[in-house]
Amino acid sequence: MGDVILTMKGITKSFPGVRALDGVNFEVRKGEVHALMGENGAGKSTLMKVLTGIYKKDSGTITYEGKEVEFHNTREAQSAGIVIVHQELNMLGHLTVAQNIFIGREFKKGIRIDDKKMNEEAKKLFDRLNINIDPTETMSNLTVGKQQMCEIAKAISHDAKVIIFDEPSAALTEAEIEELFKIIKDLRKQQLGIVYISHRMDEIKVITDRVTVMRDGTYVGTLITKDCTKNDIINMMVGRVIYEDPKEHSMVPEGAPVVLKVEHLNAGKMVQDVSFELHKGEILGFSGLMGAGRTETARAIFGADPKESGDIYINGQKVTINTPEDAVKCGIGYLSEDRKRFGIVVQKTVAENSTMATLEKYTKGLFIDKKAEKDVAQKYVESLATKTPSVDQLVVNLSGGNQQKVVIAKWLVRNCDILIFDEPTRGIDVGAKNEIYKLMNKLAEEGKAIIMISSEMTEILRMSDRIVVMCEGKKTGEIGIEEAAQETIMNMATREIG
Amino acid sequence: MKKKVLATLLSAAMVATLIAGCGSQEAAAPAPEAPAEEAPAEEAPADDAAEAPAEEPAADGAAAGGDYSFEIIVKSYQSSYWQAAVTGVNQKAEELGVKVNCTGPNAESDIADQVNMLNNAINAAPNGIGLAACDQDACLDSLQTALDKGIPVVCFDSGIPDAPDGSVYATVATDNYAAGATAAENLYPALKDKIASATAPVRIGEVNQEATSESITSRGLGFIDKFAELASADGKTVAVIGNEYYVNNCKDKGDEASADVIIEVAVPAQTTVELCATEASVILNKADTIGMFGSNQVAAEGILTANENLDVLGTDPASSILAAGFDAGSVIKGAITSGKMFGAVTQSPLAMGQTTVEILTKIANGETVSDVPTQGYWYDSTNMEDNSIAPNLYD
Amino acid sequence: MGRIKENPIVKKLGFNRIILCSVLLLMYLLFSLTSKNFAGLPRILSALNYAYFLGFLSLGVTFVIATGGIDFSIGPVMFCSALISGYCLTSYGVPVALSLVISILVGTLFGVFNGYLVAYWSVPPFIVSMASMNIAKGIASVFTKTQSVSWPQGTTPEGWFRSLVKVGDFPVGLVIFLAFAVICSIILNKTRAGRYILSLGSNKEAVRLSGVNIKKWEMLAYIICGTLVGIAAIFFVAAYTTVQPGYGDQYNNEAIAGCVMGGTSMAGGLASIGGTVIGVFIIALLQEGILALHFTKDYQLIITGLIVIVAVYADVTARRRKN
Amino acid sequence: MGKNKSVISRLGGQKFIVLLVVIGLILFFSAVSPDFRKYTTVMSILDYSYYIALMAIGVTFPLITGGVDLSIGTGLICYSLTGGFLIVQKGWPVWAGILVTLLLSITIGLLNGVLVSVMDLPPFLATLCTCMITRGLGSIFSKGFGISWPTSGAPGSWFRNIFKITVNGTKIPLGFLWVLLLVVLMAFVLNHTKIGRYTIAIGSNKEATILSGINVRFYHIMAYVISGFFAGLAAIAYSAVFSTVQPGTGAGFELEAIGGAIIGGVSASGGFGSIEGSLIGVFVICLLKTGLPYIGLQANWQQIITGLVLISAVMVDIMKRKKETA
Repeated sequence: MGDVILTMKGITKSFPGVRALDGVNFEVRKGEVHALMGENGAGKSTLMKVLTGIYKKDSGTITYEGKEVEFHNTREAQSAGIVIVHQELNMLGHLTVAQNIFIGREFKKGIRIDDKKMNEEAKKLFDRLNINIDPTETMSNLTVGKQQMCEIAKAISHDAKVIIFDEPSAALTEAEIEELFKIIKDLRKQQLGIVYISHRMDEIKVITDRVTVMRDGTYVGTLITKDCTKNDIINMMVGRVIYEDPKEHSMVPEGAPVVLKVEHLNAGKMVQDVSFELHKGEILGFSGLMGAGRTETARAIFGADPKESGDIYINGQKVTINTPEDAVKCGIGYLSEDRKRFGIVVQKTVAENSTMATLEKYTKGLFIDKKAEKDVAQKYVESLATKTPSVDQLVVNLSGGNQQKVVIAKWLVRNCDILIFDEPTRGIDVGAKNEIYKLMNKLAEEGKAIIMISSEMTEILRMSDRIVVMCEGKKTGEIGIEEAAQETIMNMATREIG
Repeated sequence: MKKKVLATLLSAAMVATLIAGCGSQEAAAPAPEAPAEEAPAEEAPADDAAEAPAEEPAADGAAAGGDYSFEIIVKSYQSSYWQAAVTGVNQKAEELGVKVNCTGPNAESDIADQVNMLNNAINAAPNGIGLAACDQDACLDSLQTALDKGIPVVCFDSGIPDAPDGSVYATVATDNYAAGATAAENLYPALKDKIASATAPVRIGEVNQEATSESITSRGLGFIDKFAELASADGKTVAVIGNEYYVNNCKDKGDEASADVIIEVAVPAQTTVELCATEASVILNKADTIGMFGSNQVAAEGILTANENLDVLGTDPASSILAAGFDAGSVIKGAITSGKMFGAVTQSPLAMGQTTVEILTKIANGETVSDVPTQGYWYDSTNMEDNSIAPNLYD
Repeated sequence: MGRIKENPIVKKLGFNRIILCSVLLLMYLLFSLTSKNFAGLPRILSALNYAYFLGFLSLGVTFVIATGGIDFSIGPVMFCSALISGYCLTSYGVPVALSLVISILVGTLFGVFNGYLVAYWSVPPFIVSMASMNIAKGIASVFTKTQSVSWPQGTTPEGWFRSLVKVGDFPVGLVIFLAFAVICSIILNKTRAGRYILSLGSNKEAVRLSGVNIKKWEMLAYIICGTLVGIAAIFFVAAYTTVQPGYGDQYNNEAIAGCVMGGTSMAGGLASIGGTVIGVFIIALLQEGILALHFTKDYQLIITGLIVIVAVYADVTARRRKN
Repeated sequence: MGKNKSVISRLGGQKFIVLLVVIGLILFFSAVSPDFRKYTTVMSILDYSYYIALMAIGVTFPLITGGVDLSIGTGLICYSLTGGFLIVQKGWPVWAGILVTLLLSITIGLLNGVLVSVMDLPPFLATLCTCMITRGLGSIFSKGFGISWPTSGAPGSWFRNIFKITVNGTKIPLGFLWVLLLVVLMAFVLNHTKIGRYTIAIGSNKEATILSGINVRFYHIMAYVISGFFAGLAAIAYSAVFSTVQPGTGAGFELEAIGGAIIGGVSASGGFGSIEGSLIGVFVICLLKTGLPYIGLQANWQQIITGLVLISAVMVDIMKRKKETA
């Protein structure tokens, strides 16, 4: 660890009605990876936005390379060498990789943009990072992981001295995270200061040197990573202890009936000849790398995407599912990985979202029975402990975890027996995550059958009764929780198929 | 509600007052002699004006109409034809010292807009309304209202045959059928030899901007019928093809297969120059076309626009296609001077506008008036400077 | 300001709608003061004539915009409905009542056509309305043999349909229009159709993944629009008698403006029938007032444009502040 | 399948298909009507195409940003009326009139840009409003009257020669050359300059573009200024080709230009499109408008067929994409 390159002292920032940051301190040294942790809403992103000039601070000082500075926009911060790699990928899907990397500072020949030189420079960057990406490829054709690499390359190309990673691993698979860590370690060696924002405890332990924890807009403390335990950090974050231990054995009672059977399902390249069974009261984990075809399988089962062949049996009966409408009639509910896009209607209230899949039941004659609707929504708000002032609240105003609960309520109102949770805890903070886990366990106990797709190994190991592993559109393994270990699953997920 | 009724009564009273001819423009108070409950007097125009009737409004206008106000509604402002009419209206108004307010929709197809304007004009309670109706039927209800309120209406350019009795005091309009025939009468002699000597059928094109308004359709049919009549008199058979309306409503549509002369009628989808031009260029492009007729300014200009590319129009029947137009305007006048267009029929919108104001003033003065037919005059490069023609050739 | 907005009555009615209403009243006052003879029933009746058909168009297009779509064919389709039914009436001797039904049917058919292409074929609404605009004009013109059609006058026995607009000086049309507005409002806010139409305007994919047949509901929005356009045609001819083939597009913008002025979001998902009604009244009153002040219609277009800009800008900033 | 697809997509995907449609239409009309095969017909079609093509080139930019510009049609008429009014009624020299026409068009473009980019209004609405405003302004500037720019042969008619000159009695469609040059120029601007690059970036992901430190406001406004400026150029083309400019018209022109652009492959949701494609798309529309009369169809049938062809052109593309994703 080298000298201090960046110091933020007593940063305060208020929004109308909210004090988002209150006297926060933070420092970064050259050649360190400094984790910034805290639950959602703790103020991590706000702090970084103040640093990079997106927000203007109310008070406090920022000292960078020995001088007090204040950036007015990202551009100023960039040219000074402070670059942010965003949580939500900032890609311009229609442009090429090189065009994305050099957006805003294109090389020019006269008024013409010199794309050739940009491609060469991009290639050089990738070589430096040991990444193999074609700079002329259109961005939207890359996998999420590769897109992330491009973001990093972009950050480095700014001659960055401080790089901020905002939840870089959220969308990455384990293998891709490995690669990311390699790059980060490399950057650390080059004496860059790195800020690493993440929810994932295990990553923090692996990659960071120090951890600064924030809670409710205030600074809680800074620890040396190797001298503290996971629980120390978590305690600082939430003030209570959370254990993340793997499940020991299956909770499914012997002889539980098969509620869903999928045979030889085919749907494009991403779903090839997938077969599996799901029992009553079971949580079936779907593991695999990003792009292994898990979400595609779920969507094909649910009728959201067309399938080419394959049979689906529900409670032993063969069913035809061509649209989500058919699937819902068969008692299947699907909680998408991308709530904002596929899960909730943000401009509608909690009550209206809760009955979205069941509205015909809450229609009296021609009209919607708003009272019954509110009553049932209220019931699930209570039973799921959704934090909302009332069922008339617009969903857009809820936090991620509570939005997820509204989506769950939607399917519970429908009384679905089979629930597909696709990345149920993505973007949800630790406390809320735990609640979701509890809820899933409770649902399974009540006899619901659950498919859980997850890219987080700990989540898979903690929740599943049985695990299906997919790789490149094919099912490559199926193991009970008893035999499951990270290494075996990883092995299956990366298995080359002849 | 009470207030509205009162307001209605008040305005009715006001109208009555004004018509009674006291000449007071003060909107503030109804004249005492007109009790509020008095029904709008239908017989009002018959009432003798309090003011002495002017002998010759045209000669001695300033004395006559000092305080009259008239609403003039034209069909549109699209072509310079209407500009000339409005100029005529304004000239005369100034001369007579009356107030006029000219309005009109943007396009002749904006029928609803014009009805709104007419209703509005009626609500403004003028001494009279001059109306060039876009549509013969759409205004009938409003005319009834005008009649009920005792506001005299003078139609110009186009008549309204079904108007409620007594609402339209006079019509200042051209016999469009005859005007269309005039074009045929002048175009045919020039083409006569060519038609007579032709071995294969020849084609005459006609572009009409639409097939709905009375003035355009009458002109179109007038031309077709006259041309056919003249050709048959010379022993040629004639067939009419193209737009259904014109084909079905001309005197004899003939048989295309056996005809010596084919009259092809084109109507664009909308009354815009570029669509008229497209339709015209198709006909001009046909090898057997020898003559063209555009039945109003927009259509005639469409033909000229199409000719910009084709360059087939001229005045020599042997080597070019002869085109006849309708109305004037700088484009058509220029084309006639330069020999691109054979000739055109002009009306006298300027005089029409003047006459309309004159008649309205007469009515307000309590004089009896009658219809004034105006004429269509043929003009070509030879007579454009004539005293009888030149004043009618507006820009 | 903030306190006014929190007032329960204001909240219920919607702050923007109250402002719009005040604009409407102020405009009326202004015109009454500046133009003689403006105050009074005849002007109101004349403004209402314009408001009826425009109002039905606006109500219709509100449903389409609520789904996040757009319909540019409403004006031409209205003319097409009026022309086809009117031609049946005048040339084939079809009874008036039946002709009115035909008019609504034609509008509905176009709604089905538009809706089917948008919902089941995912053709962009913009292209669909452009195509159906051309088709509507063409069909109307072919059917009527390029003739304009004049509906019977009020004085004839067949003119009874005009009492839909007014009997004597009583504005029957207003009652009918408001009744339809109430029905539309109920459909939009209290039925499954409305719930799904608004929801799919906000987030189509989420609604689809809730197992809802979104195609059906999206198409329904266009069908409702078509039907209302068919009704608009009746009110158009009842007020203005004559329709001409090849036109009608001039009313698209005004209908959409009325709808948006009232707070319906172009992005879909948010719609207010009450707002639409007020918006339409503002446009109609403006049209009447501008004419009364001896300005041309051009000024009405400009002012309408400006009002929409202000209304939408206010909406946009209000929402931004909220977030 | 795989190989075929790559050939088509290398040739420009939808653009290529639409080009085939254009060629197909030309072949069909030529086969059916001998008059269509004449040189003069080509001239008429080109004459008719200039103003739509110019508008389409311009409107491609707002479309790629994910917006739209509905004001170009009525704007065209408004600019042309204003310029023409100054020339004809006020006796201004023609070049000054043209200058005013272009300046006015840029001003309205700027207004659109400010409404959309600075005031954050939905582009559809903002330009719908300016559409109404320009329609009104045009009539007010010209006092409601139609205006005829100087006719060919008259003094000051030199501007008509920009689009068409006569050499040895043959008309040369010079305008088409300009249109092609402008297409090349604007394709360069779109693909190889900052303005174009950021136009695509805004349409692709506006937030990300802002975060990249780009002055998005400026470039967003520029897209509308370009659109306005090309509407101004289209106004001059329209005045040069047609004799009289009528107030109150112009509504509907924008639909032809935008329709052409979308047929030519511009994505209705932004981020993707090409100038060449827009030009080809425009020719589908122009050919239908000018070609259908040649096969003896009355105007009303032309409209019906235009509508149906539009739908099918887009449906073919949709089916193709469905097949590809399946």
